[in-house]
Amino acid sequence: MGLKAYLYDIWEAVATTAKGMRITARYGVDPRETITLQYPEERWEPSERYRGFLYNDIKTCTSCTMCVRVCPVDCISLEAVRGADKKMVLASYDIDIGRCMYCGLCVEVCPPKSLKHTSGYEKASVDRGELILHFVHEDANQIKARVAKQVAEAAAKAEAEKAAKAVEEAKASGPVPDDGRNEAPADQPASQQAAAANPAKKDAAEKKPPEGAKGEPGKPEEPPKKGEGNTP
Amino acid sequence: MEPKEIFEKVQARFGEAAVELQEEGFRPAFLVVAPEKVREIGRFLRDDPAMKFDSLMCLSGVDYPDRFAVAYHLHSLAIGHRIGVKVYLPKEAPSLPSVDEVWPAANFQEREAFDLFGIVFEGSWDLRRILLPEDWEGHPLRKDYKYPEFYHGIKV
Amino acid sequence: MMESLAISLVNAVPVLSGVPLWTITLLVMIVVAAVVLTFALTYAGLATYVERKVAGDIQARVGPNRVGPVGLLQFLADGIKLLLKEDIIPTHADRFLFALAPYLVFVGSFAAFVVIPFGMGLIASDLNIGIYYVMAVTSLVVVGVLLAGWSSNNKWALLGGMRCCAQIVSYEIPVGMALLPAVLIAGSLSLQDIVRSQGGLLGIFGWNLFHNPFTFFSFFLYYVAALAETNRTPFDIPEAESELVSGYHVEYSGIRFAFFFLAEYGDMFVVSALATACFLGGWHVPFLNAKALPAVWGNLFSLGVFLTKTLGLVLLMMWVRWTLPRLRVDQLMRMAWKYLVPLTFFNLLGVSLWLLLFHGKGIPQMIASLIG
Amino acid sequence: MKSNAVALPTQEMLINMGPQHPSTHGVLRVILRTDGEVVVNAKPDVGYLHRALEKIGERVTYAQYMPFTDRLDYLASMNCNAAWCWTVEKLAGIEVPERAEYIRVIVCELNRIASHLIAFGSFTADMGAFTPFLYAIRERERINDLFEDICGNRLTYNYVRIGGVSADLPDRFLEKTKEFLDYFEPKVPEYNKLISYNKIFVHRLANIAVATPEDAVAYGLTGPNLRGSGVPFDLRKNEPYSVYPKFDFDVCVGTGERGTLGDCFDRYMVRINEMKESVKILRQAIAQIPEGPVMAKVPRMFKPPVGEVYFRAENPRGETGFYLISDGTVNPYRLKIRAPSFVTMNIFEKITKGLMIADVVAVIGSFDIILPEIDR
Repeated sequence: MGLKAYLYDIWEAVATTAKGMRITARYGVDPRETITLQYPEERWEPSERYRGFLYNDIKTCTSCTMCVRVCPVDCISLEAVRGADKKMVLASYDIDIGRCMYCGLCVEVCPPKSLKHTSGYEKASVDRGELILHFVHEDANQIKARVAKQVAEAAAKAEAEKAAKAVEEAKASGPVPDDGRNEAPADQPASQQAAAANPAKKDAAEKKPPEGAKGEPGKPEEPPKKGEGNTP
Repeated sequence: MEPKEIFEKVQARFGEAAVELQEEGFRPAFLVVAPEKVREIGRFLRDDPAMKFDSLMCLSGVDYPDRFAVAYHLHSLAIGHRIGVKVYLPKEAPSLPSVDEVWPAANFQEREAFDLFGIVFEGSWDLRRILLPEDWEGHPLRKDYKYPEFYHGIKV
Repeated sequence: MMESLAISLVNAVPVLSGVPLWTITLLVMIVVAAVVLTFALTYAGLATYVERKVAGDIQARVGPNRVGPVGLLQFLADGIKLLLKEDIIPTHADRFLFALAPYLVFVGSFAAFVVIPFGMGLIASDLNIGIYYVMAVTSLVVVGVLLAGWSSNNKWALLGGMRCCAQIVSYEIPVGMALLPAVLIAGSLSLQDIVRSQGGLLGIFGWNLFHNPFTFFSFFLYYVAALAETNRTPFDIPEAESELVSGYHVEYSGIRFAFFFLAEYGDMFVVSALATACFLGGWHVPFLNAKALPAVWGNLFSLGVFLTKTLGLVLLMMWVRWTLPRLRVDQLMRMAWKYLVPLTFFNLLGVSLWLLLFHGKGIPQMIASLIG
Repeated sequence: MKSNAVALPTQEMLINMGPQHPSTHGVLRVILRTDGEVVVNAKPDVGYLHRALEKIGERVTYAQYMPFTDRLDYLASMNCNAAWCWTVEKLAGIEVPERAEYIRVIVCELNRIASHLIAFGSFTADMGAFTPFLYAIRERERINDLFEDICGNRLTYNYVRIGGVSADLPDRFLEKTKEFLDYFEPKVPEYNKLISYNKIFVHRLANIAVATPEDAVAYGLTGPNLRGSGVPFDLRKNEPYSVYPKFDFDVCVGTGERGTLGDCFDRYMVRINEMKESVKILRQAIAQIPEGPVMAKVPRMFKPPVGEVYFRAENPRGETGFYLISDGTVNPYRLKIRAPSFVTMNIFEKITKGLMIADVVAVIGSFDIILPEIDR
């Protein structure tokens, strides 16, 4: 290693170090460079497309379970009961944001656009239970009971009208033979739950979806059978 | 070089070891080869001046309904064309000679195919499970794979 | 020095004269030692705060600013945290050596504070073998580090310990050689004499730095070798976070870890103080003569000047740390034996020839004698 | 002077570097058999982050698999998203509108810059210089802001869809990108002055772990690692896909400027130069982006035709290839992901023989491997 290379080594070491130190000095001296955000005082306002925690507007939600099916990690659980006027009444709608990965597929696929991302990102909590957002504040069973009662009344009222009508017809047209049009009761008995509710959730009657109770890790029974692919 | 010409070249050289050429519905086309001749055909494909498939892009195990398969995707840096080589294996004891002398890039991917499918690569440098722990039973990517209840007492 | 202080104390407070002289000197020594130690510890604490502030500033971020007014009490918070933290000793560690190691390292680095010439009269004890004493004491750190590395029964720590002792031992030589020119010029090992020899000539030109080109060059050699001796980047091989996880003090936690931490900053101060004393004229200030001021003010003023120079060098160390990457162990050794040792020897030869030829006068002195 | 000292019987040390180690870029465990500091044998042991992405691929529908491709290489998830979409579009023959392809190229190149910044930052931090890491992260935060404006997320974007992109560019996005490019362009030469040509840095990387061009090709190195060994192969140029042919940029190749060809320094410099090239591509893409729809007509329960396809895209870490077999149902039948870092690890054992422990760290950093991609 010749003397020239030896000295060049030393010179190069000193020169490159000095160049580097000039840059760090410039940053050191220049106060404008600091970019840290003092979190609690200065808050970070997310952009308007920010995918924070989910929010479902119950009134516009038609409980069509599209979001339940599209979610890759099944963190949305929904229970709906068919009301007297054949519209679905939402018994319970929970999103487990502990499992949710904020991919936004559910918001994209929701037909009535009731499911939206809020810009919230501060929900650290000690107990996992708090991470489950309940959007229906009433207890599921009460709703079901109330709806069942309404359906029963509607059925009873329809029954009474039919009986009254039948009696009039019998009076007006005498013993006309029955034309076999004995209408089935207005609709199924209220207790039978809507088929549309996610089959995987049928056994999850209690409030908190069981944590990984299913054998397969994160795999629902199986995606909707081939035939039922399209929206109900 | 077109897949058809490659197929003829290999068929001319190895006779019935080159079973068929899968073209339609396959991009890139697949050259189906007999399992025991894989290493020689691989070396031929790599060393033949007209083809020079020097880089193994991807080696994957596949669990077809009736049989296993190992799919090699080859690419030639010098010439720029691509070809697939597929080997069908019986369901019970799938095994075929390893190609890691021909393409050293195959070693990890062979270990992965062994680990997740149970396909044995004879003559490989060190065929061990790569992704799963050494004493894991079963091969997860098989269609008939049942999730074990416990692993060393830990609930799976 | 202690006796004179003790005697002046006795004259000031006659009631003490009944007590035998040696107890008073002992008492005075303890007081002085306590003063120096508290200074050293507070300095070390503040240095950690300043280092994190400087690092933050350089890296476009803010250093600690939550604890205390501008984050000033951060080092207290760290200290208390380390005190309260659980002090884990690994199961198969060699318990006695594991406990002993931090004390050795701590003593090794803080014992050198005794000899540092803080001001005109302000020196803990003016040993006439000042520099020799410092060299001896700082090599105690090597023993401590090796013990720490071996006793914590961890492969990473062992590697870190080995690397560190190889590094410190092989950089002792260039450090020693680079300090010798100052000793040659002053003709004495005592740091006070070295500093006094740099007085005069408008304060600034008396410094050894400008004495002759060889001493000028040996200041930089000394500084680089000293960087290596205190395990600072680019020579922080022993506790290389990214390779050895964190070297010899990987298994230490709580107050034991604090000892290692304080020792590192203590070393930094000692090394910079030596550089100031030997090359930058200690407490001599340009264009002003400290003796001219009345007694007490003179001491304080010289203390202030000495501290600014030393802390300036410490800041330079911090600035270097956040710019340069880390050397590999064999490159470190190569640099020590192939670059620093030959250069320092050549330098020493140059200085001694210079003193022989110009019988002890430097360039500034010669110019002054020409003009004067 | 032949040393006649009896060779001291040294004992080899077996060290576990990982899976929890500050500089293995994830949960990689390297079983180091060392003789003192010199590595006798370094055997990588992977699989600590295995999430069976390929098994999940057989259970979810094509659209549902998109968020999983984010987790494949989370430092370049836009590139993985786009690669998955290009594969499915190649299989099903879907025609993607022009504007969507341009948006894909823009986000892919922005993500390439972000990924190379992380590679540069963590590599210099492994070598001991902590400051460049902070500067790199500061630049990357600005790219994350841009991504947050487009798709709402800062790391796992899930933005690209089969047949286009999920949402059009927000207003003022192109200006903000231009501002970023003007801000970023002078930064790269500054990094070079600060650290790339620093004597210690060069000394640590030159002539370390040299991969000859033949070895690089044989062991399946791809992307910057392959180009670092002097092989000018870039998928965007040699096998153009999407709208890449419309842009002119040159392929950065290692030149062995500070040591032999194919050493750690070359791989590092290829990534630095590639950042400049990406800026060039972005400027052209912003200039030429046409108006128009951003999403082709794709049924929600999308069923591709039966068939097998293999597509590979140029990701920041190398070639990410998707071998997709579809049986006409809603779920893929078999999905093999060819991860560049996984195949790069083949050469690890051969290349680290005889190096020192500090160099093993340099090799990991120079190959820029990332563990979620290795373990899938």
